[in-house]
Amino acid sequence: PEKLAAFQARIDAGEKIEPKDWMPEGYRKTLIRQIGQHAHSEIVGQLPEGNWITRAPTLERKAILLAKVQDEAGHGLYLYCAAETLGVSRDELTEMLLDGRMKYSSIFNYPTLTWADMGAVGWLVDGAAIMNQVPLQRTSFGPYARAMIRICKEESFHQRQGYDIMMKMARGTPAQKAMAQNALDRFWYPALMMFGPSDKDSVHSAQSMAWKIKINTNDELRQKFVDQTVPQAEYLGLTVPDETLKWNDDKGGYDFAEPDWDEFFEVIRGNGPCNTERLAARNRAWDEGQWVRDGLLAHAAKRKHRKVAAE
Amino acid sequence: PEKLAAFQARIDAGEKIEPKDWMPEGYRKTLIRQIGQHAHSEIVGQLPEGNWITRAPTLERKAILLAKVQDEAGHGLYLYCAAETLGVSRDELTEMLLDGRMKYSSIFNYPTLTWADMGAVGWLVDGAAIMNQVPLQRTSFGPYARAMIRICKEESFHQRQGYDIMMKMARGTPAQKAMAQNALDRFWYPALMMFGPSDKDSVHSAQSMAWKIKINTNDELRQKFVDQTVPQAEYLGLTVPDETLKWNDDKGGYDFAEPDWDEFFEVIRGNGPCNTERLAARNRAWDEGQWVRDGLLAHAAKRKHRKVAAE
Amino acid sequence: MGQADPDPLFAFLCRMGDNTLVLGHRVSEWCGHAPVLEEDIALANTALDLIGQTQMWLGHAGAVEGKGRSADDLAMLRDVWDFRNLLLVEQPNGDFGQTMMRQFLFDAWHLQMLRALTGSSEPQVAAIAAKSVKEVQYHLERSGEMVIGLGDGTAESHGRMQAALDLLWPYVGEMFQPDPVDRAMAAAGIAPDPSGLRAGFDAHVDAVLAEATLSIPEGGFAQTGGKTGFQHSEHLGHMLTQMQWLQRAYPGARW
Amino acid sequence: MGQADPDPLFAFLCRMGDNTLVLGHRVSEWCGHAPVLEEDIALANTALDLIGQTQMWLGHAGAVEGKGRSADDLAMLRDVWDFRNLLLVEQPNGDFGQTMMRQFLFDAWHLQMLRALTGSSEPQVAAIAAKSVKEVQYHLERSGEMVIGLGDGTAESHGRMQAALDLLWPYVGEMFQPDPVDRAMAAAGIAPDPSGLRAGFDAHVDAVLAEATLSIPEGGFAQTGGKTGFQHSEHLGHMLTQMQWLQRAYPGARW
Repeated sequence: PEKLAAFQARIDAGEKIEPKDWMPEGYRKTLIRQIGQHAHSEIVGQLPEGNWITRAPTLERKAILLAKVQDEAGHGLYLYCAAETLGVSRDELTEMLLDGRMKYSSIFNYPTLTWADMGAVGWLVDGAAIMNQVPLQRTSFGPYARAMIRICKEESFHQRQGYDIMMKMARGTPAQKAMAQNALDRFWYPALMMFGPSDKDSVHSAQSMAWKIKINTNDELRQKFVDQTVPQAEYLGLTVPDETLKWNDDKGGYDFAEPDWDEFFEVIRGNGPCNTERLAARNRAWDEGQWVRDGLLAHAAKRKHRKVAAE
Repeated sequence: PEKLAAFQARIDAGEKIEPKDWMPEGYRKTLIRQIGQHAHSEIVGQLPEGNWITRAPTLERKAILLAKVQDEAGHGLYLYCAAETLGVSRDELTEMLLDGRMKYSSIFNYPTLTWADMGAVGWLVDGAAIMNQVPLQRTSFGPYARAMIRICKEESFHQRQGYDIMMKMARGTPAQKAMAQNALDRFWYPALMMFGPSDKDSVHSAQSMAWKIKINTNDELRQKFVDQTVPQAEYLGLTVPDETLKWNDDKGGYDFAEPDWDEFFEVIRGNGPCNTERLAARNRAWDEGQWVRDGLLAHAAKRKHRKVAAE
Repeated sequence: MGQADPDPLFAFLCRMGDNTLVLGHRVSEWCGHAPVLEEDIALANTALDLIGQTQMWLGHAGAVEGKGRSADDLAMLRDVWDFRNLLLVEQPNGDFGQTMMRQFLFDAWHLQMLRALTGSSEPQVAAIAAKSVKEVQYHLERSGEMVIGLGDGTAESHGRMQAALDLLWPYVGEMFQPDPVDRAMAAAGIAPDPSGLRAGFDAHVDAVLAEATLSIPEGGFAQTGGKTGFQHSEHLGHMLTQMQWLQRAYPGARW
Repeated sequence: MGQADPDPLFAFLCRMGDNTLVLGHRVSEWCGHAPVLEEDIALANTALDLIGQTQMWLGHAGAVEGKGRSADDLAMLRDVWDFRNLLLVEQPNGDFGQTMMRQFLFDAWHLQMLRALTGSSEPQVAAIAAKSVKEVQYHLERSGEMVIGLGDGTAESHGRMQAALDLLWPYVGEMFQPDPVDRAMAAAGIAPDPSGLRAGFDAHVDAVLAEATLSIPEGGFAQTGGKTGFQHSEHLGHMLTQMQWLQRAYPGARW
């Protein structure tokens, strides 16, 4: 209890908690869950965009998209490292992803159906992700905060690339413009869901905020996202698929329709359009890679043994 | 020896040998090899054309091609049945195909690279096949002769369809015409190889001809094929890729260049462009179908058992 | 693009034709790779029937639309969002059992639908349905027998068939969910309200699955978005890259 | 179409660019599916290098041709018979071991080739080679390490790597067989006679395979037809349906 108070005091004073520092079990567990889910989201998040790498329309677009997906793998790597400082291994976390004990962001259970989706994912999904992540650069756990700083820098680059794709599409041929609108129609509400249910329905929130693992409420961030995104859509000449959307002078922000939270909970339960495929793809990669990991380990052991024998 | 003379006398008299009749072991073995190879050729022959079913340019073309490949499977079926009357099972023959003990026509080890190849295969490959098969309608073994009658009827239909594709291409856009010429360039010599090496180099020939398992020499058939095909190519406005090709008034046929027999023997040895893939595809189909065959057999046994129990 | 289908008859005809087009394509992918020779032949038969039905449905769709588009134009020159097929039929083949289960679930719906359409107030729809219904009756018999044979076969075949059913069951609900297009068709007497087909479907499917010793998974969640075109699966776009290749690469050529 | 390549320099540049284009595409197919996260990243790196090299080679090819075709035009709007890549690089990925073996065999040739090209009489060729050679040096180190690690790993990994070597070895010969294009390049001092690269290739490959405890299969048969364009494998056409889809479906659009 004394330790706990001292711990809270450090957090309140804005100090960073480091891996070797004492921390309450709840703090550790919550962080493992949160960082792990975030890492898994980066890994699974490779799939919807990876789906278009082999169909990218130009060499340059292919290179940009490939580099972006590669960055996501890199983010996964930093985050697994940050989680490992809390005493859980990457392989343990991976197994929890693969057998469904741990989750990843619901957005990656939606399909990418046209090239415009590469724009929409960058613009809306990365946009929402940044909105979530920027405050986490100030999170109380040192390795997590530092990972977020690095990640945010790259994410905002990705978001600009996504917006650039949307721009090219929205200013392109009628078919391209239609594709862009179609992508916005499909990704708008799933992007709003990325902030999680309204805070009144959200578990864990209060404690996480006290621990500075969570900095803003879900509704604050969602509002901020809408306020930022609607003018961008207008600039593109695209229509946000929400007939109730309206500027509200009093609150200095937009009024907008809630996403369909039933759909959100179905996706979380495993009933999103692509849940089965995403997990199957990751499981296949893992299972079919077993012999590779085993082979490389065996070789490393042989090499070590030979070296020892030679000494 | 008396039996042998009587057997040869029946053949010379143009009688058909039927499965229950006595026959020399050599006759039986040669027929099993020949009919088996022919059956295997129909089965493996599904693959090069099957390669374009999912890319057929119109619904009608897709239906025609699918029906054709289906006919080939049907031919395989008749021929396996004919071979089974000689005391070898379809499964035994299949295993000999899959482990490389039995061969199939070398032509199917060439790739199909454009839609025009669907034309070239029908026109040249089926054309050469018919040339080989028409005389076999008069072969001495009854079930084989009857199978060939049925098959020849369908093959000549296929050949006309192939020629029709070539015609559409040769009279089409410049790109289509170029595709047609390219297909002829690639398939001409492999089609000539389908008649086998010159008779002077061909084993088994004399005995097979005495037995009326083989009716014409390889060179006779090849000459006939060239004489029939060259005017068809001219009609299409395509150039046979043989600079030495020339009408010879004395022999009343064309002089033409021999195919590269070294290439032929390499293909037979397993070094054709697609040998590995073709056998791998058939092996995969067989191996992955094991559970299906087992399941259906088990169900049939259960059903029989239940019926018996109920009686 | 997607939601607004201004002409419900055109949309309905595309739904029928896209189902047979896409499933026919999937089935044709097996060509030369089936577990037994007889199955290669049978699968080709099914695919051929479905392609023939596609020519009728999409041909009529083009005529109804009145913009001069042929069945081939509709098949080969629309992109994903304009397709109106059920999500079920665009699912990948998987193993032979998965292909057969997909076929069985589709056939069971298809037969109910076609039977109802033989009484359509639109003569051409009734005529196409009448031509198709016997073929599909046969498809259903065959796919049902396969589901039974493999479901009630070995432990392995049973396991695979149950896995196929678990995987594909969430795509069943979409067949019976009415939407504005369906309501317009029902109001005009052109097509039945799809929800009315469920009882017949369930009766047949339950009986076959029982004989196959297979259990329908719990939870009634239904994946949707195929027949409205709002959200197909990622598989359809990959299929189109193959199916439409030649027409896209050589526009205007005749084959 | 196929055999007659009127401008040998254009043909040579297409060979270089098509190799990197096609292999880069194949490697990019792994994205998100590699056996370890680090490998996902490493494969993406290799693919990125190869795409970058493609832009240079095909960009220069278009300039040399002088018909206003860009690197993208050449990549996205030619059909199979106009591709000039080695058969090796269009072979499917297979398992991770097969991908690594293909990479290793290609890298070993590629490095020899690029080193020679740094001394090309054509300044632009020399410049592209100079930019690429360091990347490829690194590719070869990596793929060689993988071949050794997996060849000399477990019994299973050894078996898979030997199978990959047996499968791919017949595609090695094509890299070193000179043809009229090569002879014209050699005569002009633009590129080396490829047969001269074999000794360096063999020395490196033999050493790595020995350390990997793998044996080169007997029989010197070489599959050919890729770099001349006479006869590619069936795999290339399927790759193009994906790679070229958008440019074919929406001609003239800008992305």
